[in-house]
Amino acid sequence: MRIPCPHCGARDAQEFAYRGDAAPSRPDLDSGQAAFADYVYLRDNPAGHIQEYWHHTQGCRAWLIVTRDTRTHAIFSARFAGERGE
Amino acid sequence: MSEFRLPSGGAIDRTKPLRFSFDGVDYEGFAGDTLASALIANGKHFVARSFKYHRPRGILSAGPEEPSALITLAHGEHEEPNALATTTWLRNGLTARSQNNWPSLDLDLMAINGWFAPFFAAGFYYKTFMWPGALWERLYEPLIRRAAGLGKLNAQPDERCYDSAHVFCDLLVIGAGPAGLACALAAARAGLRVLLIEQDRALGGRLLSENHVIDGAASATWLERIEAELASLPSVTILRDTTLFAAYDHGAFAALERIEDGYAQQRLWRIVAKRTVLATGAHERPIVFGGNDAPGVMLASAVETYASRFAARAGDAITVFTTTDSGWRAAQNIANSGARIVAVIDPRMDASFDRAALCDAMGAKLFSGAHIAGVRGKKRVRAIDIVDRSGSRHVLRTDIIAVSGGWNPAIGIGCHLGARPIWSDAIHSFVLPSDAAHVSPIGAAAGHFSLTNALMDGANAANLAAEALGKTNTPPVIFTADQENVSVTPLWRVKDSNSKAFVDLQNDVTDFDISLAAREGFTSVEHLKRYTTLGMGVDQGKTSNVNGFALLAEASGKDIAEAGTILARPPYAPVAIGAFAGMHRDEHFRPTRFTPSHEWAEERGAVFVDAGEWKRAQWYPIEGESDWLQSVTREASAVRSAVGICDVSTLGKIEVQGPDAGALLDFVYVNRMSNLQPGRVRYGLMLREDGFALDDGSVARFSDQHFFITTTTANAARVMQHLDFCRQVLRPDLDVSTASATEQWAQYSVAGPKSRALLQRLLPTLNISNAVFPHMSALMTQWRGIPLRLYRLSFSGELAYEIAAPAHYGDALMRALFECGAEFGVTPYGTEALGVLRIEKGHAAGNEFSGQTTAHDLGFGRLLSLKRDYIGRVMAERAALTDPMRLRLVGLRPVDPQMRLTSGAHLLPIGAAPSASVDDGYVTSVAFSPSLSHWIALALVRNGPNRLGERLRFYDPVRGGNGEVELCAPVFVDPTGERVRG
Amino acid sequence: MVEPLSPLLPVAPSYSPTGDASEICAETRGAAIASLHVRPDDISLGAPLPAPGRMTRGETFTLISTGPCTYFAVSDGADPMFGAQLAATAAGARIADQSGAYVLMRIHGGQARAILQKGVFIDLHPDVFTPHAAALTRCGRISVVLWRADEALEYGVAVPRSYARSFLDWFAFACRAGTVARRRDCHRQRHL
Amino acid sequence: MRFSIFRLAREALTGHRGWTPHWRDAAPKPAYDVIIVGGGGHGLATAYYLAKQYGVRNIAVLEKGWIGGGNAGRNTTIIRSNYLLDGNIPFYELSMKLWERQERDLNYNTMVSQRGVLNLYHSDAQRDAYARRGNAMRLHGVDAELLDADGVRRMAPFLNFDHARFPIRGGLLQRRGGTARHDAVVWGYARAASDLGVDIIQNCEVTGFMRNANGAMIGVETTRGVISGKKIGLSVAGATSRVASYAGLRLPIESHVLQAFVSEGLKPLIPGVVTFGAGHFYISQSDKGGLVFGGDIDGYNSYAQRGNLPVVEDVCEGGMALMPMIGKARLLRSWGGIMDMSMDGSPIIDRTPIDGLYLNTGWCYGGFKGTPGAGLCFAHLIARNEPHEAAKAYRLDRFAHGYVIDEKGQGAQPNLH
Repeated sequence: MRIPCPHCGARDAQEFAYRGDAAPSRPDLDSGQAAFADYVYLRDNPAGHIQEYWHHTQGCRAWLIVTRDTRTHAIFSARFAGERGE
Repeated sequence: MSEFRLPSGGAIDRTKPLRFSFDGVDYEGFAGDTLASALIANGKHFVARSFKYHRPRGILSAGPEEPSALITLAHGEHEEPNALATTTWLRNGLTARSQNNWPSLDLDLMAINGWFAPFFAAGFYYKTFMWPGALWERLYEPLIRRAAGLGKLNAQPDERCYDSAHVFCDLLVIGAGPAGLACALAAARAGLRVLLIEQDRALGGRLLSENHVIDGAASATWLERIEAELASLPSVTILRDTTLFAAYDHGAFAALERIEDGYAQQRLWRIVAKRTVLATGAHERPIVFGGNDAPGVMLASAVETYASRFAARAGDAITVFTTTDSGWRAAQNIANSGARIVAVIDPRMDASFDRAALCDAMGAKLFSGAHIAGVRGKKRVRAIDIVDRSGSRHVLRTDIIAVSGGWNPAIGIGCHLGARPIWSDAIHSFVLPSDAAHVSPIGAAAGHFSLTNALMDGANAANLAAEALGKTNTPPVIFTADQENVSVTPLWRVKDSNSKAFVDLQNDVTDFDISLAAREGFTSVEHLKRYTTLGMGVDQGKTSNVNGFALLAEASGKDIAEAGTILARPPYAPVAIGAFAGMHRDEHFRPTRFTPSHEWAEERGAVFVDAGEWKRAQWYPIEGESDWLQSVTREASAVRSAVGICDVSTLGKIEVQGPDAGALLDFVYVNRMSNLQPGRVRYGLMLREDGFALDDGSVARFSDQHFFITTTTANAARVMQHLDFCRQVLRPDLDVSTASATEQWAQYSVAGPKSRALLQRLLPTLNISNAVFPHMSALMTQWRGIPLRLYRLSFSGELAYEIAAPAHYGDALMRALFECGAEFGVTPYGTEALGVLRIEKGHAAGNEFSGQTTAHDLGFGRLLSLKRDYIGRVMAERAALTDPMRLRLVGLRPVDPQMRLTSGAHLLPIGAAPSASVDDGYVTSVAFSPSLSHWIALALVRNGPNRLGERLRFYDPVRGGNGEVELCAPVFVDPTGERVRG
Repeated sequence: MVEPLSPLLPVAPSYSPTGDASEICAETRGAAIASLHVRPDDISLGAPLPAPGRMTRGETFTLISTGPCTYFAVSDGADPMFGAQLAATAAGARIADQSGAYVLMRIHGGQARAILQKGVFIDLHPDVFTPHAAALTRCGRISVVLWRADEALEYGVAVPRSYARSFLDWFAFACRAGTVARRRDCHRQRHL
Repeated sequence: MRFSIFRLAREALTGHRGWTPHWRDAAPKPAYDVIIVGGGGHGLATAYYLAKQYGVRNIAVLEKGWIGGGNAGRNTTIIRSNYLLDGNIPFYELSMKLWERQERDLNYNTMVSQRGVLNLYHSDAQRDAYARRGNAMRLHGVDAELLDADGVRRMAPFLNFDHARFPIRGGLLQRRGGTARHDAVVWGYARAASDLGVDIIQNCEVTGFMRNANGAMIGVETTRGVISGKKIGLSVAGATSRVASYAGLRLPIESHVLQAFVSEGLKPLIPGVVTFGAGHFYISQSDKGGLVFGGDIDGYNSYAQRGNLPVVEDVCEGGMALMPMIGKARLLRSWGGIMDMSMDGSPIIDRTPIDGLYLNTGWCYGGFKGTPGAGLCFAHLIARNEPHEAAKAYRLDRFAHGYVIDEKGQGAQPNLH
């Protein structure tokens, strides 16, 4: 598997650490336990396109959001997870 | 010269004779031979016994699809089982043995299985051996296991060396037959970086055994020309003796190169290609008829290859049994190379060419519309029973049956990413669907069997690739070749066979087994495969699957397209497990990390322990000490009484810088860090987002915008990743940066009542008095011109410091510390003493931070800030995580001071019968306390902190431990913490 | 003044498969390294900031791109206070001295690329990994910073100090296991 | 028809003409009392126990392809009950006891072979962790022995004791652990269930659910038409999230691919099951002679039933580090199964918020060894509408409330379990 790192170029997936679905966003402190439980434990787990976190651990150390098809592993895009391109 | 060696011709080097032995008999062959061709040249066909019935087996093919000729190669005491005679190049002194027989190949008593063949029908073992149950492991299974298996692997470590390498290319061409060569050449001319991979040692594929005219020249001449040009092009890499065995995601592939003369015997290639062409050709398929497994029954193309490429006659009187036009071409070629064809049997009534004339030319009998109903001869074909078009039977003496039942495109690689093959009525076999996007099949692999089509496909594929990659400046290449007939009329099985007819020769699957499986409801191809083991041998059904599925379709009344086929899975051909490991074995399984003081510790005679990839000094035995406990106790006592030094460089270290550094740390630690004063240090606890404890460490603040944090050795990488995530993903609003400093700083703990005096000796001008540099302080200074960092913090409960220098000066610093400490009786201590000291102080460490414990469990509940958001805050507040009845940290002391405690023991109410229902917790860490002169422990106990003083049963049945312990506060030394502030 | 210690001293400061100096992986002593976090809008460092995957030369040091807004500064001299001084000159940049964290190696000789390509899964073809190219990647199982300083097919490698011995182990194995060039038409792999 | 050696002998002499299909390939009826979605080992076992133990007669098992085509046929066939936590041990021990009588229960030789499962340890900390586990097992009445290095050497002299990066210090042994023939387990349950009247319907994919006004389940929509059913049990590892989404459920699972491998057939070499403690590698040898081995999941979400090279290398490195003799053995075939990786590494057998919809998922790699137990407990849950005693910890709401069963202590990060 080759992950197209926006900073380093296409690299073998071995250089990366995987975190999973990037769709859930961390709730505010006051949104309560239920909201956090959803965030921490529940996943759409789609069979198809997913946006997911990869960390270029053995490269530029950037967290990426990669768009990939979980049925074919085809990758459509990869961008920096941080808004400021960091 | 060997009896069956043709006087002339072939690609063997007759000037280089090679000696080899098979089953102890010596033979001679030539350079360029395979073991199979050399055996055939010596008239040796019976080389193996079959898997189940131990029937005599010969050599069916001339390539990697071989199901029968599996042998064991011996290199001294090291043996390689299940090698294919057909792909093993002959070496001088090569020693091969037959396998799966006892006592010998010729007289195999296991052949008795053959007599019980009716009993051993497909799936028989699911229906018996069930009673009595106890006999399965003791009797039935051992018998089955001994009978099963092919070769024997001895317990010697694999001594071979496996290399590995990476390679990138624009166009990967798999297979160097006519199609692959045409494609590689055209692509290279167009300026592409081409990687051409061929499993054979020679390029050319079928051209190595056949004669054609290409671009007006003899195919052999054309082949030389192409090879020369490819070799001259720097943008082309050719890997011979290399099998591409797997396709992976995003243009990645894996191939295995066999190396004859290298330090390494094999090399694993990891390949990344922009485009890939599948030019793997096709495998000829046998015909299913009675006795079709006897030595002497061979694929027509194989007999042809042995005759023309290896100048080896398969036999004296060869019969060709073909349902294909290619079978006829093979017959002519065999005859032309000097072997004798006695008959051609073609079930088809007619063909597009004059078969009678061809037979006359060969001096062979023609049996049109006929078939073979039986074979006479067990260990070698002696004669055959022919049923002619009128139904009358003839017996014909013959010693070789050259069979051609059609061609199966070699599309395995094309299925590795999930593309399901589809049936083609045009070629009566399976081809790749168009959605097998990662490879483009060409030539025979695409079911285009004529040479002209193969060459055309090659050139076209190259042009497409060039266009796709923006190299369109060169004119397309065109090759032309002679026309040939390629029609096939399959005969899936001979119905009136008079003996067992085999579909899968390696696993002894017969046409009967397949109809039986269908009768028992195993009508999906996957069920058939699993129930009969069809195609599950080392050949992976290359010669058997299509016949098998055709017979299943017949038996279950479907058509083949509907019955379908299985998905080939990697590897395309078996690959030595060692090849995947490469150098990462034995001591090199994983890298080894050394601390900056490693050499120094070695000089001190330290015993080292693995901490992840790190080697850490565990203890430093001295003269006269007989066991580790003695050394560890001495080291720990030295710290309590004087001063000791321990290398803690393996701690994770991270520089956190920027205006929002404090804010980031407030977000990742449960306790606030932003209000930490510069020059001060604070203990910090991190949670996972699910509220459980993640890691702990110290946080030092050097300036307004500069923090420095440590993590445990085990969690260094995970915490760094966690910080990156919090910084980049969760809080991109914060202006802060992190840099790992784990490798940068050699860090030593200097602990004990005399530690200040020692450091003062090292840094005379620095004021580190208690007033100026109290507990939990940090400073930056210099020592002999190098940067130095000093922290006052304690893991041992003693007056203690951690001193850090850049790693390349770590050795010098360690030596200097010991010079300065000599007069204070400074003692090096290792990780064991470190553990003893922290357990005496009740500090939670790895055993307590198990990932299953919460801040409350570990006694850190009070740290949890209620004022702000931080990772894990909300989930940590759940009742289940704060329930006092959870297992929580306490200390243990044995009621009998002589008793030794062990970690992992459980704790039960005294007097209760041992059972999970009364389990009260377990011991996490133990130590022999030098201060108390008895064993102590930390434990996680149900509602522990509220049960101090209670006694529990210490229960360690797996180690025979048993006794009584008393629950106590997890601080055994200096509970008020005076020393640390002294 | 204190003497720095090479972590390779116990094994060998360098490895040469052929025994002569033509094929070699040798430690480059006497350089200082610092990691920098610099925003494009921050003040310059006396050397132009390299683009991703590139390196640039300043007056006294080389800058290597290591990630978004992060760089390595590799100085020509071995000043123990390099990091601190850099911090003084480049206000706004966040700097951590890493001189102790890495061992610098130079891999050169006819097989340098072929040997290195066995370990790294990035394309080292001279037209792809061009002069002044740099990459953070893994070699064998070890994270490294890899660069090509000039036209020559030789490479600079920064290896985390604690891994230096294992890296040399890997290099020695890669050499011993035979370079990828053996038979007649395979040696062209170097130009692939 | 009863299987026995006598029957086999009789058939052998009469050309095996008397054998009939092992199970009926049924066509869907309009309605069933219970519909089990998923014709894998778990689904078929559930149907069998529903019919056998709980007297439910009108049962359908719906399989989208061919039975046993999912993880039941894509695993390393290991059976064991050497777990650490109270939530898990009773369940896996129940399952182990069912394995031990499976052949007689099913009259089908599933080749349950108790040749032992040996987990190696390589450090003091690992030894103590295994002691904690072994003691927990003993407290639950499960057999466990802690071996030192010599004990291991006596059992498996072929291991790498002398040149190891992480030397073997000993192991935790469960002698009752072992392997079983995975396909036979599927066919055995199918045959036994079929004989009890269960309809096994292949090539029948569920495409939606039918619910009444109160939202309760009343049936399923399938590629072979609408089938109504009072109770519907999902046992569709690898497709759970997708099928559950038809009912609007989001679950605490991710789908990950786990590769497994088999070597060419070899004469007996490895006695039982051995697992490496310093890397991801476990191995056993099948009765056919193939070395069956595996390691870690690939680590990224996938439904592709195939993995990539790095894990193959990682597994083989583990194998070579542990038993350098296997270097010459050839890897013959690899395959990938889609694991329902739960957020704490432990399974879920529970009701759902929807009336009449029951859930069996989250098996991570534990699915095969859990087959009989999951079948029995899921059957109990569906029949009685309350959890089986041995599976009462496998609640769906344990995540939200924090009662996780986290054997590895990795937290809500499925690819680390």
